[in-house]
Amino acid sequence: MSASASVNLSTRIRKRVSGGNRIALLLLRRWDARIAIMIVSLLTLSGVAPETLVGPLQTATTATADALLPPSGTHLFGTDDLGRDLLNLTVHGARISLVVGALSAAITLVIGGGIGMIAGYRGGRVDALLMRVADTFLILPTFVLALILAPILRELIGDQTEIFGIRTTLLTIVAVIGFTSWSSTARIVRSQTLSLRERTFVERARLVGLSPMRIIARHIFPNIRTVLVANGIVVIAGSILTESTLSFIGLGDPFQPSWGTILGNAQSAAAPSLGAWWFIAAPGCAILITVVACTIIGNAIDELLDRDVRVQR
Amino acid sequence: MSEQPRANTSASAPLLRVRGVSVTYAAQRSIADLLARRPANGIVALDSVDLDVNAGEIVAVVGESGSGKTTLARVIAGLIDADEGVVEVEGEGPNDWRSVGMVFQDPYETLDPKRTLGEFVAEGLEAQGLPMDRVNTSLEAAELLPAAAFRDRVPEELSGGQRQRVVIAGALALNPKLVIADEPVSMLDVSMRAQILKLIEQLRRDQGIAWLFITHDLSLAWAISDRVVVLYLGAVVEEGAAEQVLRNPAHPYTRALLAALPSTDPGAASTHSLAAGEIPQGDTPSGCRFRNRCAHAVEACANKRPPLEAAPGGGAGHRVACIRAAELPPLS
Amino acid sequence: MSTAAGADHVRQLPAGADAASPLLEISGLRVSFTLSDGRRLTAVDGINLSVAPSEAVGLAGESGSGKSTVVGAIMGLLAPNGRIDAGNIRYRGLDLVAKGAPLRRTRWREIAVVFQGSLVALNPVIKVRDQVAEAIELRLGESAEVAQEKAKHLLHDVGIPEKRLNAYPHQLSGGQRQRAMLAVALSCSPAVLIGDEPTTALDVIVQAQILELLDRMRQEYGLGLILITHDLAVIADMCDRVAIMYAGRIVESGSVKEIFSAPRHPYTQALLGAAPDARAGRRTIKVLEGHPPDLSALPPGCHFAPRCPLADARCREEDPPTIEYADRVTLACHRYSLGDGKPPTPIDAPYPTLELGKR
Amino acid sequence: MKARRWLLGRLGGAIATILMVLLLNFVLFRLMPGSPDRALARNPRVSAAAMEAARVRWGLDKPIFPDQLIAYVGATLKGDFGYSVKYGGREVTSVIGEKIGPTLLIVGLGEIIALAAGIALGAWTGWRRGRFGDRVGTLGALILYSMPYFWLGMLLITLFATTLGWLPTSGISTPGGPGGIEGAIDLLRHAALPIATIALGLIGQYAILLRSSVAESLREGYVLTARAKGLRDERILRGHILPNALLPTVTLAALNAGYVIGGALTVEIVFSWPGLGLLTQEALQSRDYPILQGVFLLLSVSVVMANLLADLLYSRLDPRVRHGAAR
Repeated sequence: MSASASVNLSTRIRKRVSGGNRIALLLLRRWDARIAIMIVSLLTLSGVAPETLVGPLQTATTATADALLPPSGTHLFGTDDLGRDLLNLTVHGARISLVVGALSAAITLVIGGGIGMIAGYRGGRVDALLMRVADTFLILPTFVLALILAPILRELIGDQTEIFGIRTTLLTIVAVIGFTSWSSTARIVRSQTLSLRERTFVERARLVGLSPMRIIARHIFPNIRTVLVANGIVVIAGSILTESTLSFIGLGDPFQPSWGTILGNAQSAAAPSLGAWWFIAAPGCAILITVVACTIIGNAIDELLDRDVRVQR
Repeated sequence: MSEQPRANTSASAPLLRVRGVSVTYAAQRSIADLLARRPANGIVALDSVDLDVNAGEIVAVVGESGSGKTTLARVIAGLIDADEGVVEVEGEGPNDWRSVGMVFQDPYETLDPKRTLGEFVAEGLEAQGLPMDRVNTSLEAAELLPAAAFRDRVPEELSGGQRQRVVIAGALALNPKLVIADEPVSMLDVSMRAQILKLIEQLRRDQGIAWLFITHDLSLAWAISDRVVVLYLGAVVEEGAAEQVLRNPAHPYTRALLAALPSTDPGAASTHSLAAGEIPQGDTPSGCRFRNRCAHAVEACANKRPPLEAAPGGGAGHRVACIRAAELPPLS
Repeated sequence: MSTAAGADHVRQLPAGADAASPLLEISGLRVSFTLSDGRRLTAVDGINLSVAPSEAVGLAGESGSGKSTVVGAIMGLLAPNGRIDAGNIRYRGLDLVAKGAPLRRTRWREIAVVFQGSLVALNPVIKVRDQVAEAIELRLGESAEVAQEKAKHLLHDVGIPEKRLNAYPHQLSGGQRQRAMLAVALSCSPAVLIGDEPTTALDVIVQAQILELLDRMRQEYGLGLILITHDLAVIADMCDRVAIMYAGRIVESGSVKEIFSAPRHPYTQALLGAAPDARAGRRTIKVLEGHPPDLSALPPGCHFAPRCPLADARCREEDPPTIEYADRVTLACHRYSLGDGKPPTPIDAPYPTLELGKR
Repeated sequence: MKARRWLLGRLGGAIATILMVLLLNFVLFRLMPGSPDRALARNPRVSAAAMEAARVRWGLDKPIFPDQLIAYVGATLKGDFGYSVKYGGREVTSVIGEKIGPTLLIVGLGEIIALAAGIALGAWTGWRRGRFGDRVGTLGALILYSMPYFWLGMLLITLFATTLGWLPTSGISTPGGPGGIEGAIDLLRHAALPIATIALGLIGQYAILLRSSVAESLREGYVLTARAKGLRDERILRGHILPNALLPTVTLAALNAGYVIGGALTVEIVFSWPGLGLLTQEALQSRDYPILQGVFLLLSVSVVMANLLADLLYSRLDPRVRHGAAR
């Protein structure tokens, strides 16, 4: 096969791949995105099967080591003030942080995406009202709102029950983050919907008699799907940050520690003034790496999307 | 497609009948405006426009940007409701989609990048509950051959000219008697234009489809249409057979358009601007809306809007809205 | 008052320039771009072009023919992935391509540009008067007051009303913005003005106004004008000479009179016949099939061969040589040869034609 | 004229937002476990007479809607936020009042430093986009942006206070320390790390935003014109790109106010800095809802005001907004 023929074939294959998949392919070509995807996969793995990696979660009673040991051969990340192995805690923390991050991002996307599409497509008063509410949430110190909401919600629900093996304490946090962080997603989706609504293909669909629901399903949603994915990944990063902050303050579940909870323990144990840097380092780096990786993936999708749109126009 | 093209001189009612259509775009009002009871002063896009298109006829609507030509196209297509006036196709209201099709300016924007060409053409059929076998015949009629090969392709693989053919196929699927084409070739490369123009003429000849051809290009309007309607600031200032309007323009605005038209003919005189300034953006001038830019304007021009009357020395159907039309000096 | 900074101003040439040399001369210019996948694309392939004082030269071609790349090369504004591979651009004998070229001195002071779409070419948050004054102050080293005064004169000269002197770009109409852009271009009294599709976004009456203004400025300031456009009619209206570009090469060039009355290259014939012409009373259009080629995958031989009704095997294999059959009249087509020194007889390429408006 | 209309619209929006905050606060208040008087009853220092007065003032004997809502809004507008549970029945306003100063000090200085540094870093990386310096700078900005404030604070304490011993670990002043100028220096030494934490946490965000708007501006036609004019790079950046690219940063700086405050709260906890953050944590632990509501209301209103201010500034900076052209 001649060189030009094979180039031809590869372009044809590339063209057959639909938008979202092509973005995924392009993503794998960027080295920064590749590293980020590897990191997130590793974290997901440790979140799925922490026991096989580091054994069961250590508690105050099952801890065997001395308190506040610096990193060594036996305790790679050192131990905390109760003698628990920090590697064990950090790996187990991944599950809580990731689950809370993913669930609250899901809530955010459903609320924000739904409101954004309705506001953008309907326009007029519905749009004005919904965006007024969204703006309020965008401006307000939602973290402070979350701080107040979390204990109130917890007292209303009670924190002793479990749903699908997740304690309600965590579900409260998920609900609070989802409820307070949907507005920027709604804004993005609305502006996308608004510009799609003005595009000629939507106008033509109206002209030939397609119903609004069908237009949203056929033309609007497919065209914002990738934007939603990009935004969703960035939202996961934001949710993990918010979760860690809430847990740090002590609103997390002490029986299912997340990275924020561990850092909260470090603060109560005065780790910084004791110079116990390892107590702070492991969980903090876990948060940092996760957030950086998610942001890189989200931004890379966004950039590719942007270029994709530019090339097509 | 056994339908024969009808003679446009028939005494029967026109295919498209537009009477007294006016559209005002309301300026956005904030809550503060409502509280202060400020009146909504809008922008007049169309001001009592009359227009006929007969079966099998190509009528060109000519105007600069801001003349209201795109608004007119949308009103006729039913995408915008007129504030006043009547739009009828074969005596029915504007929602009779099956007899009016539309071709848009930008073929890159008209096709959804996420859908195949077959899905695009089928969209209208599906919405109207028509049989799907028209997809192939429409693609073939738009000279996208073999049709089966195009159905599963996505817009990205097509050139601008091919895309515009697909858009035309999408309009043809609904078996229209009239297609509104809003600047259908202005985004295309010079080499693609001829192909699309050829297709438009072919469809008129073979299927008797009438076209309302919206354009800013006077030469193109003159060449492709039977009749030309000149629009300025939302009102018809001159209309008539293409040849008459271009050879013997009766309105100062039409004359200015013609004088400004550059030509590749080495013998043609060079262009010059007969009109001052640009289409005003805000308020429409009182009386004749062109008077602020017109070299022939007199005081009386400000008094009332000049009616559309038979052009002095013009042929049948040549009408002009200018009180000084009879006194204009001959065009050099 | 019209020549505030105009023709009577004694031009101080930049060091190394020579008043006896041609004003602007491009020879054998080749520009290529590196694509993201590593391939190279030749956008401009060995073109020659020159302009003399007070002369207007048109450079015509479809989108993607490489005409805007020529502007980038002259001004030293090629995108970072672009590179001049070969050829010369000389301003009064001063080489603008050589390493360490004095581009910074010739830009705007000697060669200025009016870009297409002045809504984006003008800075939205700066008053147009300041945008005119900026180059006078920074490039000519005038004081702020002098620069402002000159800017006022220039804006008046291009027809911006007095009350609009302190306007921001968005407060001007499309035609006024293009006038303001012209004032910005003339601010340092350049010797060469390049118009890169300067009227493309305008309506026809406003286009005529701007073209009239450009023509007046060319005469008043003795400018060498290079007009880049896809609209041959604008060139016919404005220019003395014309060069037709296709896929990075100039296929035919010469005086407007000669080329437009007897086009020889099949592509020129197609372009001239592609649109109906109401002024000339011509409804027949030539149908040029196919698309302009992808510059990263150019056909061998004559790039136009795949669309040319006259093409034969040789056209598809060999590059056509450029012949110069009269002074500065060139043609690159295998169908024509120099012969006995007389201008070759035009051959009508048998394009399918379409007679519009025939029932 | 059009610009005034635009500003009136913004003012209306701000008022609507504040009303929504009041409504939210009211609903939260009612959602609270137990009714407000029971919350009061938990406080032994409130007398029966004061409680009865509160019941009447809050209209607890009347229906929730609309009477109680009106009563609540009326009381709030009069500056009556109720009484703190933890702080021995003191008025919420007075408790909050004495904590505002320290918070303003670190948030204000932190924000100013972050804006200056973020703009410099963003302009530099945006101008050099795609090059090595940009990649390093952007990664640095992204890392700063991704660090939780409290973690950053803990790291700074471990390094600069505990290990190097340069600065105090916590608090606002040395107990029994000197007054006067030395006292001010002591205060600054204590404030240095909290300010640095807030500044570092914010720099990343401003730098990333400004980088993207500078990089976007580089594609604009007016930059091409400026280059063609033969202007020097520095002049193009300062004279043409920044005036356009800074506009979104102004908006973000204001929009962010709420987010910054959230971060600042945890910084105060880490440094035991006696401001609103520490107060909030104490209130959370002791279920002191009136204080929490007061803090939320105060912060919300100031954030809304900050946004209004940004809109005013925006309308001064961008002539298109000033003249009411489309944004």
